[in-house]
Amino acid sequence: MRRNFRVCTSCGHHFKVSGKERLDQLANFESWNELWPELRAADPLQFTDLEPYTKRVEKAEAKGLTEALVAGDLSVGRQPCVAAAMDFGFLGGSMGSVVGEKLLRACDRAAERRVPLIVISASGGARMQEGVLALMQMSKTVVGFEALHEAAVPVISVLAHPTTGGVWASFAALGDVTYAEPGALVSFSGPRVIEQTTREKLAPDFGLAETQLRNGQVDDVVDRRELNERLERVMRILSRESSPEPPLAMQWAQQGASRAQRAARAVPRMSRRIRERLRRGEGPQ
Amino acid sequence: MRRNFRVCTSCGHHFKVSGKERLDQLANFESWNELWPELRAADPLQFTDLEPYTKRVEKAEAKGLTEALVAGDLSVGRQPCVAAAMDFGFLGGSMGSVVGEKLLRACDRAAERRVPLIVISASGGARMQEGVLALMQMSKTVVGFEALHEAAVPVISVLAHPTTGGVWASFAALGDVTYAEPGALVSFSGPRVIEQTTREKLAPDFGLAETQLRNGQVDDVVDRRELNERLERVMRILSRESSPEPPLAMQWAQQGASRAQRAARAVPRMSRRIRERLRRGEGPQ
Amino acid sequence: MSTSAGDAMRRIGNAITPHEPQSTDQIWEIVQLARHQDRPYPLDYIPRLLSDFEELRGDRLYRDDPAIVAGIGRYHDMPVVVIGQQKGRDTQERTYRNFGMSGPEGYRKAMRVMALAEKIGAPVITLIDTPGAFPGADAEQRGQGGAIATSIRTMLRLSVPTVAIVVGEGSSGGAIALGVADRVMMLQNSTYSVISPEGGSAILWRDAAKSQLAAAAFQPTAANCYRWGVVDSVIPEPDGGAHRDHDAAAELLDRYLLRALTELREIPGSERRRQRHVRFRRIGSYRELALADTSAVVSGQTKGPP
Amino acid sequence: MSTSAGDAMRRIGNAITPHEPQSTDQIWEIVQLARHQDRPYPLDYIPRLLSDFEELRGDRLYRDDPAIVAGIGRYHDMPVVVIGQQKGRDTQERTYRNFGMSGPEGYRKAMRVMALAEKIGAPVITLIDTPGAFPGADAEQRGQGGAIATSIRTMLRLSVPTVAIVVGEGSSGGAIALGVADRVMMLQNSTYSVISPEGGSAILWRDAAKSQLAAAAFQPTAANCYRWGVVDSVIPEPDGGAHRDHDAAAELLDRYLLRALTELREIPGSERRRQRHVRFRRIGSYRELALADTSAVVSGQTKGPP
Ligand SMILES: [Zn+2]
Ligand SMILES: [Zn+2]
Repeated sequence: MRRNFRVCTSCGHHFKVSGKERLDQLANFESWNELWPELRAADPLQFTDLEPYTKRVEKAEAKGLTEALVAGDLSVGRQPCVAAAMDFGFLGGSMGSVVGEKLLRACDRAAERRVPLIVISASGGARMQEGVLALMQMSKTVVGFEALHEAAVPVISVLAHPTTGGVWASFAALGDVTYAEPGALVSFSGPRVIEQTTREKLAPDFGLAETQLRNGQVDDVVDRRELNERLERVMRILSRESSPEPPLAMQWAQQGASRAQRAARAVPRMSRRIRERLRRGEGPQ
Repeated sequence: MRRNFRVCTSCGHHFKVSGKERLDQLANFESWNELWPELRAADPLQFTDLEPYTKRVEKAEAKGLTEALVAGDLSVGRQPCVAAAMDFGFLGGSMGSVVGEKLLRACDRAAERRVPLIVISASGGARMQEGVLALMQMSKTVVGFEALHEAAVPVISVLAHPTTGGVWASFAALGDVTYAEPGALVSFSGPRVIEQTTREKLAPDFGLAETQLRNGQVDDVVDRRELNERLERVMRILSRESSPEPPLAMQWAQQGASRAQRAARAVPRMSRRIRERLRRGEGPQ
Repeated sequence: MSTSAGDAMRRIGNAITPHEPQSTDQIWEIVQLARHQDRPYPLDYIPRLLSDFEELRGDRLYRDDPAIVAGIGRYHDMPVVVIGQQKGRDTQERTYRNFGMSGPEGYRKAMRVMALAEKIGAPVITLIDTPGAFPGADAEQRGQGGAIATSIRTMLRLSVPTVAIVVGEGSSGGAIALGVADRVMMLQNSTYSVISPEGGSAILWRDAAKSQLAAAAFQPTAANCYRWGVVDSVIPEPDGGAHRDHDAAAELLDRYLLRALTELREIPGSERRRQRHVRFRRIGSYRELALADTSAVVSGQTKGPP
Repeated sequence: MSTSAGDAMRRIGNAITPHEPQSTDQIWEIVQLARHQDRPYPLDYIPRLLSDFEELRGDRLYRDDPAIVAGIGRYHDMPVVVIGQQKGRDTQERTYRNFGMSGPEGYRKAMRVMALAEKIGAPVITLIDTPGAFPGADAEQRGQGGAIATSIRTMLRLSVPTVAIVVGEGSSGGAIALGVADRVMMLQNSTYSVISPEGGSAILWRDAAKSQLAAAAFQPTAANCYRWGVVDSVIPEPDGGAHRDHDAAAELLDRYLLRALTELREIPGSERRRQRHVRFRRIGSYRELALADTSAVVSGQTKGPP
């Protein structure tokens, strides 16, 4: 299972993956360094619902999870990047102050290192136990994405099951490239809330990745087993030029002779002057 | 009829208005100067369909019309502006090179004078007799609107019946504020073309101003008899401050005493320190 | 920028004492006041604040969303853009305005009007009052999440002065979508929260009837939001609540708004935007363990601005 | 910038002789070649031009429109954004791609991808091949006109290098929506026109069967568009037309495109944008009468660039 990226070999179902294992997958199970594991949830509201917030956090931490977002430096194939993955196992992947702060730092780090940022989301939304401070992580994470915008550093957003609420309504929707995993629910409001509010039965494919692709909300639905390849390609495409200006002129010169002859052969109708220019490898204009 | 803005007094039907009469209306029948009447259609394609293009232009000019767009300097109420109105009577208000050039000049003039531009559209679209050069007036007029954008000068687009084709798909859709006249057809493709292509019968209210308001495409449907008032208000709102900075400070000082006392009376619960600050007219913070 | 109580105490001149006692009853009373049906809505403030107003409609994409009112107006001789969430007062208007719950078209209308503000250099004023963005299948289909996200982004990118004021109920992503401003203020009896009390109680207590309990847990009051650094000012209301005297409420709001805009206009656009980014970067409350020994809490205090 | 024939003659090095004779038959042949079902479409050029390509889908608003293909790719070691109108080769693909007739969503997808280009500083390459924007009631409802208009505006605002290439049929607003670039080129046997011959004949001759006549009247050929200053270069095609040899066609296109991008990258972004605006300002052909006597033609020549 682990080596098959937690995708069922028989039906292709995508099972949930923890944050750390996500980064293992991205790093192709090579080692990577976790960033900012020292950031931990506080309890600014001294919040208790059916259970105290601190208790919930302790339980989650006891499972060996640091928080609902794990960040690290790694390489996907040959492309170095900063990666962050949400962990649904930590309070439903909810976005509280730690998620916001870590993601902001990840953005700043990617901007500074000038490497792409990859974020894999899996979240029920804002962490209610942090009240309005959780809501404010929506704007905080978008500020992080804006830092990437200003630094011209690409960000790729990957939506795993489920990407909902304040996560989908903030950074997760703002990738330069956005992929969703097969069958992932991608929605701002939850299906139950929608059915209760509108008293309408939702279609079985409501909000699924495949539906959101048709709705123009994501670039593609990508099988997890092919994700690394796709991410690597996107990063390779968007990477800076290996050498800004020379290649063009060089290619021009190098290709001049052979290409020009092929082109000239292909275009007997073009004017003699042009044909001669092409033959001399001077280019058409 | 003329004094009633060519709106039927009994049913409110908006009849077509020529370009010049449009500017008469905007100027409240005061005098105004026509701009660039010397620009006239050429015949770059030496175009003939059922009739030569030059013949069509001659006939239209014989009616006393200069071109499908008339521009002038005028004031709507107390608000000076540059105004341009299309004339459906001139080859169906079609946009050829003269319309493009005149509108571009009108944009530049408004930008330079720093007064708003008002454009009233009534057009079947690009002027086919000028071929691809007519198509290029779409980009040309948008360049004009961009000059207004860079100069921070507002442009108000008024859509009269009909505003279709390349006019609706270029500048007419890009007003900072966009009004449509009651019953005006606002559509890129003509209803007949749509019915022929899709083999569907269109709804009777297809593309009408009222429908396009629901569709979010225009800000309001405005009766022609109220148009001047609305335009004047918009221009008044968007005009530069009469004196950039002082009024705020002055108002603050002037209003200090009386307003502060009313506020303090209204807010007995506020802290004593604040109440005292307000009483002294110092403002709350 | 969640701050310690002491920090908040040091901010002088704010009308609300940071440590007003807030019992469950008191919080619930504020929740009720924030939603009072006679409470002034944006369309009540607008004619009182502006000498001229022209409503602008439609997102230029799909439809006009009446849950958000947007337009241009003249405020103390300045052109301004005002965007407000409008719940509707009577049943008919509430239905028309969908109880102030906007679809993506509402946020997209807001962004379109913000672009006009940016063009003409007019400040943007948002008036927040919504139980949340509309939870509907069609809203999701047309990108409710992306609409909120891009609205946040648009507000971060503006170079004109921006002020957001929570005038009633500011719940959920539907509120923050219009809340990312240079100055964020709350009316004394308004609320600002991650979710409505009803929504929160249904999810956390699995019982929609526990909304008072939820409200007490969320503590969505202006005093708390000020204490946490979520809002910069609390605007006092007339005695008994803004619904008692719309004129006086508007006058108080006017005073704070004018002061804020006067200050903001002194700052160059790029610097104002930078400060706005810094402001929203700082908000949050977390612990930072010692690097070597992740089990020891080094700093229990919340992170915040100096 | 409609120019006199002499002016065009003076431009050297263009593959097409400005005065190639163009009879009705010859024009109709070009119209047929431009629409030849084996003619290379964007998805034929893309793998030949780019070493990597990743398609991006959806407008983030309503849906994905397959009539326009958009994506990022690696072109001569540069990241580029490519946007192309894709007609579809067989019946099934044509239906899927709506014959290259885009709804507003197609143009909005294009704009979204242009925003990515602007962020990362990548040139934008558009490949134009459409009978026009889709004429449908639903497209109108969702703002077909505004989508085209804002696409034109977006292309005018970009600061990255932009090249538009008419590879097949460039008809109507659907074509210019993607045509407002620093350099505009046409393939030798492509067409660029205000409307398709069929559309034009139905309207002007009131007879859809008069399309050959309409084509002859519109003269939508590369030679004419070059003569009128609508396009900057005409890209030669392999003997007999691009459909005969996709590889050779792509290689010729590559040569012109690379040269254009190489030149454009030397110009600072703001200057490039200024020049782009100037370029599109100049296009048109009109007379200017004497001011005093509006009946006398002073200048019969068309206006154009120096
Ligand atoms: Zn299985
Ligand atoms: Zn009548």
